[in-house]
Amino acid sequence: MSIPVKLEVFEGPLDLLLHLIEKNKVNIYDIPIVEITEQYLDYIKEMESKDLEIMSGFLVMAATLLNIKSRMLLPQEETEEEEVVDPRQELVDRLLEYKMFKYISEELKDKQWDASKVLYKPPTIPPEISDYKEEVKVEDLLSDLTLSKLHHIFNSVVKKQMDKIDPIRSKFGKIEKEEINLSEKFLQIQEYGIAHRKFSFRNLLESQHSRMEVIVTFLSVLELIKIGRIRIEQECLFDDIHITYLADDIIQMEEVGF
Amino acid sequence: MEIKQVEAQIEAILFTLGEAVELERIAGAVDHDLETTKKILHNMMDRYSSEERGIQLIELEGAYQLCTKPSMYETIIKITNIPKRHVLTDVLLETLSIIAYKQPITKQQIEAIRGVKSDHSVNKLVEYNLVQEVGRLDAPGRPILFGTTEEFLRYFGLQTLEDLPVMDQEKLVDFKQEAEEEVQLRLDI
Amino acid sequence: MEIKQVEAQIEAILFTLGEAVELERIAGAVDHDLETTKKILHNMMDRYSSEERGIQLIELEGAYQLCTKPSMYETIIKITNIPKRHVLTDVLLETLSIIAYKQPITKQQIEAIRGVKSDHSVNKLVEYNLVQEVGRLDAPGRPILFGTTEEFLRYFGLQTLEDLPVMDQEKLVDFKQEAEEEVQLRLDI
Repeated sequence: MSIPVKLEVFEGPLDLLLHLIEKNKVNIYDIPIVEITEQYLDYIKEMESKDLEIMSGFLVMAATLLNIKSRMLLPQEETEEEEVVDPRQELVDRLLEYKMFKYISEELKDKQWDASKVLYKPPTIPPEISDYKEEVKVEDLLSDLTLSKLHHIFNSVVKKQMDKIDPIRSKFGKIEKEEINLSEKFLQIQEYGIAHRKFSFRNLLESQHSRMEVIVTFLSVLELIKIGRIRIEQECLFDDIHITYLADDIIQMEEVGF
Repeated sequence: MEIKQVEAQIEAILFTLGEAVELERIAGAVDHDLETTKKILHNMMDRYSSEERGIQLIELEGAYQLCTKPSMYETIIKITNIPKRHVLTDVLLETLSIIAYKQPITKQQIEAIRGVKSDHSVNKLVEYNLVQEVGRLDAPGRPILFGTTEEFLRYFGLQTLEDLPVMDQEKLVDFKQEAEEEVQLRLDI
Repeated sequence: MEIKQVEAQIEAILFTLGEAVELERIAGAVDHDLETTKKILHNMMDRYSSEERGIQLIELEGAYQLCTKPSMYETIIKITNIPKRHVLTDVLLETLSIIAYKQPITKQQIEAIRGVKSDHSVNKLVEYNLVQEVGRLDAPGRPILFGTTEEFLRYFGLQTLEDLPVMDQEKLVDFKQEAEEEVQLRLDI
């Protein structure tokens, strides 16, 4: 299939498709899908459009044609009751609708020409009349509004709003950013250690306010064990852990490279 | 060309231009000499005035113009004063109901409920004197708070805002449940 | 009051206002019921068109307006410059005809029919006052619904939307036949 040197400009993918069908002089209901698809792809290749949006529209149509083509190549599945639908049917419907509007717009174009010969006169209202500004009376404005109607309107607004809320997701808690300072916690535990000397690990964790704090506290305890500032004892598995603070001073986190 | 046809042309010219048009220009357009054109114009003037017409043809120092007859003045005042029927559109009603029940409320809060920009509606309601500014919210930007007017209360024969029909809690619970059931239904599928 | 007098009043009103005036407003100004006023208006319309007048009375969806007769165009352009109308490209005409027939319609629905993005066309049509927003669809995002304006009717010389060229099933059958004949033609060669 040879491509004309000068490509015509098409409104969109449907326009191009219509052109191809008309050029091949075939019935719209009986599109030779294989041929048309090939010609269609050839055109797109020649278009070299830089506009992604325009191009994508044409590509979607090409994909649709290929899809129909492949469906037509596959053997039809036999069904007992269902009528076998021609894969081209949807495309045909769209094309016919599009063709119809092309026809109508041609008709409108003619009408536009006739109508342009009719001329109108600008308003010539004396200023003292046109300056008069009518007052809007509340009585007229609200003439058929009753309290119960207003109430009903509000109810439906609220209902509409409720419908918009996803009750499942809206039950999820909010994710809040917690500011837990690791070095502060590190110092706090040591201060607590100097003050109490021996204390319960369980109590220490339980006095924390959030999961994040518990984690930071646990990390700090591990670090203090590692640098030998505390000693821990546990008598049985799952028992509470007893912590003994060994040092007499407090060390900054930066000093231990924690 | 027939005289009638020329008269029609002159009428169309004067109608379109609206202003006074010099005899020379008219004559040129209808392709007749000044004498003939003037005669036609004067014939037209007579006819406009004798017939029961609302417009007349007047001469102003060699120029001609169409205008209404003085006797029509009363009617014209009447038409320009006949109020176009103002009605509250659904959008305005929706906004009004929100303001009535949630007042004092800011534009932003109204928009949050309606899901669309509401400047126009609120402004119209203020213009109609159904809604007014009632203060400012103590928040960044100090947004205006809106509420209903006395006019609004008077119209509905309400003493205070508390007399508005209540949106009961039960109803709210119902709405919530409905919404939840709908979602559940979708999830089950 | 005599009918002739009412006709004079209506003529004066329409002449002064220039624009299309709703039947209700006219009836209110001349103090007659809608039925009677409408009858008088239609009588006037007949008379304007049959006599050799340069102006005519047209109806636009229940509103009435005076304008020149198309046959006067040649004469009028001799005397005055008529502002050029916007040239509607084929793309705009295509979009406009979809809106005219499918109104109210959203941009997305227009795009589904045309197969291409239509923002630009719709915006241009709104700018030309041929198309306007007529509401919002009660669907997610509350998309804007578009419809045609009164100017649209004037622009195409239509009285009502019902005067739009019809595109019925018959026409579709014609199209089909045309196509078939074309195929036949080729086979014959």
